[in-house]
Amino acid sequence: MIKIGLILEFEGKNLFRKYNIPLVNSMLVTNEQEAIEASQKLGLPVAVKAQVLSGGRGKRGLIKIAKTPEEVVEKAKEILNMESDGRPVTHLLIEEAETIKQELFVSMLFDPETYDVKVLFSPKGGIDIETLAKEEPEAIETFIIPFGDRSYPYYFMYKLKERGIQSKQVVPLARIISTLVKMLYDEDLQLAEINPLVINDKGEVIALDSRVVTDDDALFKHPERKNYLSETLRHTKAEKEAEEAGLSFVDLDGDIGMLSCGAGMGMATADLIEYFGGEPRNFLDVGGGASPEKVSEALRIMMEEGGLKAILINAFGGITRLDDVAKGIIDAKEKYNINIPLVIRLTGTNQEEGVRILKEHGLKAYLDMEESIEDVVKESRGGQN
Amino acid sequence: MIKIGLILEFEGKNLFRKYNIPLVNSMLVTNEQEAIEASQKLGLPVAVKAQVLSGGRGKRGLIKIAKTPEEVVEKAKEILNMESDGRPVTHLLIEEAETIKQELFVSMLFDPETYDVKVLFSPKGGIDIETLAKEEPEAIETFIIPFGDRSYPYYFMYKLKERGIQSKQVVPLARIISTLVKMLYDEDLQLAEINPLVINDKGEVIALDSRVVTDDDALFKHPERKNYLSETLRHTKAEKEAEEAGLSFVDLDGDIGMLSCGAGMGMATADLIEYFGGEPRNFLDVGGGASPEKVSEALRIMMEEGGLKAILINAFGGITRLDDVAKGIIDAKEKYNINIPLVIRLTGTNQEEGVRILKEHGLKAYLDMEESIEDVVKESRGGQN
Amino acid sequence: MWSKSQEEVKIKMAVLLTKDTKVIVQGITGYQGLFHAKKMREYGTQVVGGTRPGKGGTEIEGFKVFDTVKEAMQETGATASVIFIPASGVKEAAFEAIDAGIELLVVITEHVPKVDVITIVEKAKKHKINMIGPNCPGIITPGQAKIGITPGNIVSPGKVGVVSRSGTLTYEVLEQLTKAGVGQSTCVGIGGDPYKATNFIEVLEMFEKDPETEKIVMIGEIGGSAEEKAAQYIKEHVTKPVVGFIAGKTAKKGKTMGHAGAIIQGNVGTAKGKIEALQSVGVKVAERLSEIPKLLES
Amino acid sequence: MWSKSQEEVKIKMAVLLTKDTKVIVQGITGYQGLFHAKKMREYGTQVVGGTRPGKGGTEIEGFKVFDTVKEAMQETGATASVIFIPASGVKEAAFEAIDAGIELLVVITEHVPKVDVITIVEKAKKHKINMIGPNCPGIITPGQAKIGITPGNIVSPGKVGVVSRSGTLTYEVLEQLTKAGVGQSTCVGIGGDPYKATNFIEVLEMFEKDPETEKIVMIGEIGGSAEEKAAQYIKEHVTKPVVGFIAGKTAKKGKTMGHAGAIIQGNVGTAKGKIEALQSVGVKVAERLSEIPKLLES
Repeated sequence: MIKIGLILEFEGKNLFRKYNIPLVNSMLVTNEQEAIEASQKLGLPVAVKAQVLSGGRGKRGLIKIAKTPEEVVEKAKEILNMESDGRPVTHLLIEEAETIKQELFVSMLFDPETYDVKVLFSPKGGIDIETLAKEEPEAIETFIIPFGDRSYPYYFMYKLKERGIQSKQVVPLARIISTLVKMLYDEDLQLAEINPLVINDKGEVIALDSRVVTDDDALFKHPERKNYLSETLRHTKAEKEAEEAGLSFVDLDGDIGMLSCGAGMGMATADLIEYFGGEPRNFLDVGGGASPEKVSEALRIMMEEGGLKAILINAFGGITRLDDVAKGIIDAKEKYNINIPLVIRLTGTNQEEGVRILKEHGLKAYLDMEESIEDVVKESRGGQN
Repeated sequence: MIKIGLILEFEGKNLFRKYNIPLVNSMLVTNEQEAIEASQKLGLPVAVKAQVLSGGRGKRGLIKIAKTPEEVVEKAKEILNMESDGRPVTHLLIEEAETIKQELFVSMLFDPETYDVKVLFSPKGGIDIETLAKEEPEAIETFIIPFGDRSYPYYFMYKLKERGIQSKQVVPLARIISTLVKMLYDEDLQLAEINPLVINDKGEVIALDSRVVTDDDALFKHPERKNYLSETLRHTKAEKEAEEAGLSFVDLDGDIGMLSCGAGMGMATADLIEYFGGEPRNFLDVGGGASPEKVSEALRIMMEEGGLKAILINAFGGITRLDDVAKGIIDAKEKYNINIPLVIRLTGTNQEEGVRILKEHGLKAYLDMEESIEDVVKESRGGQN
Repeated sequence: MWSKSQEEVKIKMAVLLTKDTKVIVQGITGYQGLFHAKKMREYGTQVVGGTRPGKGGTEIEGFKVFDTVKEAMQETGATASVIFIPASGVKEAAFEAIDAGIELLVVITEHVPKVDVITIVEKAKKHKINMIGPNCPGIITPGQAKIGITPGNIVSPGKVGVVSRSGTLTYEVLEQLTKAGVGQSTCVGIGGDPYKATNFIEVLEMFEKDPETEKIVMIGEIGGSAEEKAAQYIKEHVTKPVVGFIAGKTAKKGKTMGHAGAIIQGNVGTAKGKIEALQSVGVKVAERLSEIPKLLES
Repeated sequence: MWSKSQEEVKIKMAVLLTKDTKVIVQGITGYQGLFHAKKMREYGTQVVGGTRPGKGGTEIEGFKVFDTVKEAMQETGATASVIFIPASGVKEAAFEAIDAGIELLVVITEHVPKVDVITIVEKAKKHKINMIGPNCPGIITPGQAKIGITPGNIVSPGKVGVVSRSGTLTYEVLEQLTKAGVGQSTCVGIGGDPYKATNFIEVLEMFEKDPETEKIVMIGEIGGSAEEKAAQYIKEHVTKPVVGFIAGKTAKKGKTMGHAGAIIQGNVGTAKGKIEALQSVGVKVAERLSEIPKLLES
């Protein structure tokens, strides 16, 4: 299962461009030479913007303005030497610098409770929107669009005019907001946000940033997203491999490897490991209905990632067949060098067959979850309580 | 106003391909050499199909099967030497020949009375569908999909199964039909038709032809259609020029040029010309709200097309301003060599100003339509009744 | 004095257009929109303003300009709107007017995509508003008001209701009637597109019920089956005399829209078929437009 | 003997699932579909057939295969359907079942696009059908029948209603209850997706009204605000004792979905917040799953 979710600024802007949301010109570069060339084509001054997933780039020095060719080189170099989310910055967006008269904020998602589209809008945009939400909540307006209503710009024109936005800006603004609503549906987005959405010195309304969260479950409708740079940036090697194998990999800090089927069970297992005094190192969820190959691959990735003192396999078979899980374990044990304690717990669909397979290969299977967890915590401490 | 309407087989199939309607492989070629190369890539036997707008290609020898490379050259040559719709055949589609077990027919459009999508389906497709409709109307089924219903394949599965179509074919068939319904909306089609829709020897359902009528009024949503080959094939030079000028040009057989605003008025004018014993040569509709430039251009095109003994300009100004019409006439008279009688009739919006402008330039304007038509018919006979 | 049922009818007809109807123009700052806003005002129509998103609060040639239809309606009390907007913007403009609660919507614009037209008409039906068009000359109530582009100088008040599928041909008929001293109660140009909001039948029904209308003129043309359906309706529901005219008698047989078009529509659509259908239900059909006034007298 | 109002309630609960419910499997020829169709049949569920378009008229492992849901319902009298179809086909399959008039629809498939889920749920609501899922283990009525993937060997009939957002965790709870001798009336796995057809509140309402259910177990996890809303509902409407469990107490604070996500959802979503919300309305919250049977007794 490929996980993309949040995409990079330039990827979000490419989506915006497809829907004619107004943007300033920009170019993606990976080194100073390209940055200089881009700034020559775009014209100075330019903004040099790190393409990273975490927010607050301005504060963290990941966005800088360059007014001369020398500054372009200097700022590009500076930013390319920085890190974000534990990785070096590899891509910059060189963008025409805008003269900003006002910064606005717009963000929207499907409300999980009502399924309506919930649109947040504020005439006070910029970097501190979460602070604003706390300190001046009345500065943020909420518009509700009932599910399925393909909203038109005039709807938002009414709303915005009621909030005192000027005639001149109300038209492009309303068009941008209604376009974003359309994009939620047609592009399968979980979140579409522009902050800041700026009014420049010519009175034009322009999307200066993008924050777009895609729905990974809809990848089959948008296969081009598999090639997004954000996809490769997001993951460690193990996460990437897990993804390719259709697994979910969560990095933690301890020394017990955890393999389970289902996220809820995984969380409860982690809770119990901590309850019994252990520390989970990672959590590999093979999901429902995992094949032997998937289980084996999960164990390979876990071993390669290293840092483990013991592994717990906690499988409760619903859609998953425990004979498949057992076969996967045996396969991994034979192929990869699993030299640490392997604590296995199997209950559910085809449990007897699973236990039998393990037994044939000299492996014991717990039936009780707490017993198995107590055991793996003990093993992680070298067999001592 | 560009008029495309009905598009060529290969253009329709390109649309089908975008929606995954099953097709056999094919290549577009313009000479025998390309035809040979295409047949080598596709594998023999192939069908050699003239890309022309009129139907009944099989009967007219515009589709031929070639089993050997020699036959490919021969058939391609033959067809490229033929004519259709008064033009030489310039493009061929070379297509893998299919082994046909059964020919079906499906066609659909928005019903102008109810706005529902009306789907016609017959298990007896092939070239004689209009004959079938007359002689065996019960062989054609009609399915009605209420407007706005985005029909799903299962809907047509129910319908087709009720008509005794086998399980195996019912699935691809229902998928094709529901896809065509979707295309009517999303591609702004006025008609989507596949005849024959064939079941081949492997039991696969394949669209062997396409007949697609596009909505020219929706060109702004589908700008790529401006480059369709069908667009260039459809028109004479005069029609093409008229189109580019935003005019509607209709070729007739007589010797009186007719320029009017509005199709209904044009038809009624033609009726009256014939009533008074004249013969309209063509009919140029400048539409509503024509500018002076449009009127002038219309007269230029009409003169260039030639064959006229007199011209009637019958303008009733509603949205059209008659001063604009008058200015256009004067402009054309000054620029182009209009050496035949020009009978003008103006009534409606800004009539006085229009008449005044004509008078200033020595031109008379009728106010009564019948009088003007009687006059132009007389002029077309050299001034004699 | 009107009986109660006649009174109701009178109100219904008034829904379409009287001198008291307040009208706004969507697209009032455009070339056509402004030109015809002025023409409508000159004719006596209460054109109380118009819309042009982004120009709200300004004025143009004495017309107030609003950003949105809702604001225009709230500030002026308008109940009718006429759309003079390029085809690509018509769907949004019509949706806005319908959502804002307009009662009468006239769409003048031609070349609106057919799927858009159908979508608009379905929405108008759902909201039970009166919509005329697209691609139509609009409505004129002689001596009172006009919405649309029918020239004001060719009509005169009277008792003949005119309904027409053709634009310019309508003007011709109105002028011939006026010249012949035959006044008109209301003229509705329903538009020439195959898909449209109001067709012959709806207008025939209004004329039949309207006490101001004594006789009816109906202008059709080749293509489709609206005239044939109207004939059927006239047979069953219309007691007032109807005079008809069909344009396109000499038209070459056009290309059909493909097999489905031919099969669905059968042989309907020719001038001959339409004339026969109308004649068979007692409608007098004029061969030339100029015969219409005479046929109305007899 | 039941009073009348209890009788009505009994019927309502029976709508979900009894041994008499006839069930079809959409996607019955698939690996998972066939495997679980057999498991359901073994457990006693009346699995009367399934669908696989194109394979209508065949049989697989004793199950009749139909092309369409409508045919399957007509020929078998089925009123419930369970979907085992890849995510990309779920919307169409669910629409088909709803349009065919199914009364209970369970969607097991995970990773259904969110816009599709919302569209399906809206349609299900409009047609007033009971829908569970997607991405859920389904329903089991111990000793009678099951729809979905809950293992049959971990449940036993009794008086505790179980409702859970998590798949595998549900099984764990059921097994612990069964081992401890605590039988279950019905277990509904509502699924772990943020968007879903049935949430805690609807199931709590059923359990409150169901005479077979005396106590309730509710399994939640971090994220969203469904548990907080359920707490509010319990306070106002639930008189039966509720024992809760929340998974994810040690989870790192996840990345939010952006500012809107954070602002809209506020501080809800943490295990701590959920546990406190439940405790504040009298729900006993277990720290470990194994404590649940004991908490039910007290």
